[in-house]
Amino acid sequence: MDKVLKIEQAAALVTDGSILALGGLSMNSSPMAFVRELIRQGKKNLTLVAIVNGMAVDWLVAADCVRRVISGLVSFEGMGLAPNFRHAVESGVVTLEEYSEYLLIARLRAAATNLPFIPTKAGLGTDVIGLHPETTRLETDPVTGEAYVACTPLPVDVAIVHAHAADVLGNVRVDPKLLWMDNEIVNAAAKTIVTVETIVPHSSFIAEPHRTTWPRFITDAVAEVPWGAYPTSCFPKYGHDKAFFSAYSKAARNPECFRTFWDSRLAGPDTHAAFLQANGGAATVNRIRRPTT
Amino acid sequence: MDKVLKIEQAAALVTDGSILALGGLSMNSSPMAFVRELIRQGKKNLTLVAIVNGMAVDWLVAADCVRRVISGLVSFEGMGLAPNFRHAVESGVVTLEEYSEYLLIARLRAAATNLPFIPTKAGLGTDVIGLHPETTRLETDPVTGEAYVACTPLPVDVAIVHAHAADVLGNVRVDPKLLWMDNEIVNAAAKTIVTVETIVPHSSFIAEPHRTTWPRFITDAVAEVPWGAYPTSCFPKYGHDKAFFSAYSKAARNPECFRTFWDSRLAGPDTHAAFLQANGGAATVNRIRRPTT
Amino acid sequence: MNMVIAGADCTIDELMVVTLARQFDNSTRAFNGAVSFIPVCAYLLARKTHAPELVWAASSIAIDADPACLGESTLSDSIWDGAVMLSNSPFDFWAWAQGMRYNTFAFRGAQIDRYGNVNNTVIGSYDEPKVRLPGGGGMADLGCMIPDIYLWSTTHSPKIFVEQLDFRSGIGWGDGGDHREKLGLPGGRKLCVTNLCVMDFHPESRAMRLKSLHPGIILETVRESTGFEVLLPEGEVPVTETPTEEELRILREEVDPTSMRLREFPQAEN
Amino acid sequence: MNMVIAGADCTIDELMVVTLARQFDNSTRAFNGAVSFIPVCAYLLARKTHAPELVWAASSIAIDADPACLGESTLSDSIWDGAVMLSNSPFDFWAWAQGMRYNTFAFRGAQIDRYGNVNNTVIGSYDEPKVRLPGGGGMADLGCMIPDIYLWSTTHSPKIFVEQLDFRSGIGWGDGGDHREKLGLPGGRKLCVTNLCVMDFHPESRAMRLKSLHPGIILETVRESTGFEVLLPEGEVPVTETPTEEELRILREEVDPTSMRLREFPQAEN
Repeated sequence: MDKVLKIEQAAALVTDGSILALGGLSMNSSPMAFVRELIRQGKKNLTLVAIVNGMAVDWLVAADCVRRVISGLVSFEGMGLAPNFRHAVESGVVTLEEYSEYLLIARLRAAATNLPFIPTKAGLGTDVIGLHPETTRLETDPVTGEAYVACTPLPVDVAIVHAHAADVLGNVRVDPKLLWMDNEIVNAAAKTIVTVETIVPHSSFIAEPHRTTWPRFITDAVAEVPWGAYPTSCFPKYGHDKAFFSAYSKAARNPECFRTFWDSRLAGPDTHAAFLQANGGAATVNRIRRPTT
Repeated sequence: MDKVLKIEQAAALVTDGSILALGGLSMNSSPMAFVRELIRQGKKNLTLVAIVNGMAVDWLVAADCVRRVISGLVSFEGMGLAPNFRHAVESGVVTLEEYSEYLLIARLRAAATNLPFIPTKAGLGTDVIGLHPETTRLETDPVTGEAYVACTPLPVDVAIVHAHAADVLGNVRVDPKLLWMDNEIVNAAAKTIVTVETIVPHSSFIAEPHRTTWPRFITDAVAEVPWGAYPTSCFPKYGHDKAFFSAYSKAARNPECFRTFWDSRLAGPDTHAAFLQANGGAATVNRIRRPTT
Repeated sequence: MNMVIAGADCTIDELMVVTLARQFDNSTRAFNGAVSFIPVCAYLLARKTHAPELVWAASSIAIDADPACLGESTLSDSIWDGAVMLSNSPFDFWAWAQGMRYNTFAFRGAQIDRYGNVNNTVIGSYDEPKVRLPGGGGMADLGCMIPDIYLWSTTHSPKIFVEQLDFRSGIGWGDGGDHREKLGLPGGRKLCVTNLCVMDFHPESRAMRLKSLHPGIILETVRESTGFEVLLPEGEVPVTETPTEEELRILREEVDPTSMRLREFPQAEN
Repeated sequence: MNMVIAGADCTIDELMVVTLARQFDNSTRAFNGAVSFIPVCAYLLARKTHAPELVWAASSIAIDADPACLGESTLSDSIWDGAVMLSNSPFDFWAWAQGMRYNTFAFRGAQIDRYGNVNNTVIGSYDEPKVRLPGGGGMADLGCMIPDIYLWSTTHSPKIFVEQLDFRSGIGWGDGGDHREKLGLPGGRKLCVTNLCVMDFHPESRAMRLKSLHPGIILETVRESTGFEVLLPEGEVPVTETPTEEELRILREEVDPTSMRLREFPQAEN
């Protein structure tokens, strides 16, 4: 079965109110082109699952697509807080369901493996487990008396991840290997949509079957979007675009500036290629491209 | 730190009475050269952890090195039962502590992650969990009422695995990637000894860091033994030697035949190279070598 | 080689493979363990006939493998050629099994009871066994995780189909009825294909029920070869549908040209 | 650039890096998270001076990385050059963290209390925060898993070193005394290095205790800059040992020639 869709078609598979898990970690490998398309299609009331994230969450919150964010951390690292996310949580427009990184991983694994809970020592003695005592339950092992946290399943409707290559059947390769936590959300998700830098012949998977990351039965749809993680990185092809992060943060200090930035450099352009063009085009691509070694 | 030892030195690190976990699965990738050296050194009272195994366990049992076997399955697949293992368990000379494959994985993961238990639905409704109610405890989730099995930690003193390449520092590569469950025993073990087909320059790890399987801090000792998994396979370099399995099973039907086989073709030869020679040498190697594609 | 079945132009191994293959469709996502030539042939045959999208992970490792012929072990790389992915046993496989990304598996057993529970652990008492068998391996695990499980046996006899297992290595329908459901386990045994007949399970009691007799086999033979009372379907017992010429051709020429599947039959031992 | 410390021939960032680096030895197996230039410099410096076998996983991913200079993010591939292994975040990293294969980590925090507990979640009340901070990320996890954890702060002030955290994102010594032990957690906070001083923890109460004052810093300044009462060591408070010329040369020329570590200091913002 040919699973290749245009990104507009793939984004249309996401229905309002879905629980959507976003791949990548912090400034690395987020499915930004897909996120932009969700914004352009005006999705509403999404719940985002984003273990450690920044720009993707901030965009979706800014566009009013989001009701709830389930996360362990949202920031632009050394470049500061994620401004729209911060204000939306502070003002109560968006509900933050907050866990630590590993508590989220454990909840996703419980969902992925059909277990009532996964135990961990993560979170013991902190205020984090008290935030959600029903989903991160403090328990005691009856035999050893050891304390542990029982993390209940976090089911995901759709996982969106960005990868390097896929064939038309939906076999996917993260090149050179999967480093981030995308497997955790993919395994927990009812559906998985993958955006890739390039569609390659099926034969290239047969030639190097040890390098395949997800087989076709994990993947529900594939969309080809070169530079599709921009402005986050896609190691080893390109790094994140620091200039975009800076300009975005600066614009966010003033609503009018942000509106202009949003229309001209973010949500306005009607394709991902046009979006890249609006952010410097070839010059930007050359700046973020990693040297091949 | 240079971690390269001769296989005799590496085997000397295993003390009598240790809990020893053997890598590989069934007829694939067992550390047979190392096992043969343990036999030659006359180890005693070992506890073997072998998730799914055959020949390695049978050898060690035949040599009277073993007091207890912790396993999910020991056989020669379609070539029949493991004869010495079978008789030693039937006669009570060796204690079998039996689990299913996943119950063992869960116990190893509990040890590897310092948790009082790992939950699973594996084993529910079978007689397997009743065999060891203290280590595979039947429990009920207090919230959902779901039954689960709580698998307690299975600590391992030494894990022995066979891989394709290592550098002198103990960085290890399984080529083209780790397929079997060696990671489970390595993560649960206090010490890990790796036998490899070849020692390669450190620079080859830096050239392809995504292909490294274990970093140096996982590895305690490395010994170079080409064809070190023989007569089991080492994909993709060579397959298992069906002729050896057949001859071994046939010899085991008669104690005298087995003694001759043992002395001449198994425990007698004083090096792994001599062992290969005693089993056909170059002709055997050519028969089991996989075609390179 | 097995004897040709009168009126079917095929041998019993071929009839078993084809019967099993017809159970699968494009939603089947299967894998296999050791000494599983019959189901491996069935997955490949289904994929080459009516279910081109069927997923089969050779040895639970090599996804979409397409070997030119089968090797002597179904748990080794001899059947991995042409795979699209070599997947990792603990992380990929067990996550996908628990998550029902894989939904189909097939078991044999040294003993099978009326509810499709299986024993591969001991004959006799556990502590003083008459025969110490290999052990259940993943039987106890997969029986709890995979919803669609098939049974097969190449030697339908009262020694295998027993009233009472000596040890329950893997759960089928458990004690019958809603036992699996009460344990929170998905699915259950679907079908049992033997060298004599095909059996399914009664939808309520979950006891084994004759579904069809292979050509030339009479009910009495099944009864005598089964250690428990086999339920009968309503009306006349049908004869197992025989393979088409095309199915036989593909099985013989493309799936298993070296007839490795005969290794599962006593007379083929060498 | 930071001002040169009188009598030490180095700047405060250099003193902090060197002080931290001297804590590590060949048994240190460390990794780092976001915005962690000071500890990253310290791991590299230790490896290039007295602890050649120290393990450092850049961004928790790139083991034994040896970058020619540091990039602008410590959580990206800009510091992965020369790595011997790119390890997988969920399987490798979290298994090794829980198994104490990694034993060393360093935290900053928007707030730190006397027991070395940290807050990076909110300032103000959780439900109606004055400032919504990024979130604890792995703080709650690693504080429970990794035995040797170091704290650092480039801006020692009463706003950071507080009497009471607004939220405990990560556990240090918890409520003090044997709280960690009672929770079954390994190790605990080792040391806190700031721009004013070095503090350790009292072996029984586990409260923060002054260990040394940086050159030119007086006790009163530390007291005024700390929101809780800092315990004092017995006898006179020593002055923090200053870097050797060789340490400074290696830090400046080999570890961080582009001075990315200054990004952690307010005046270095650009």
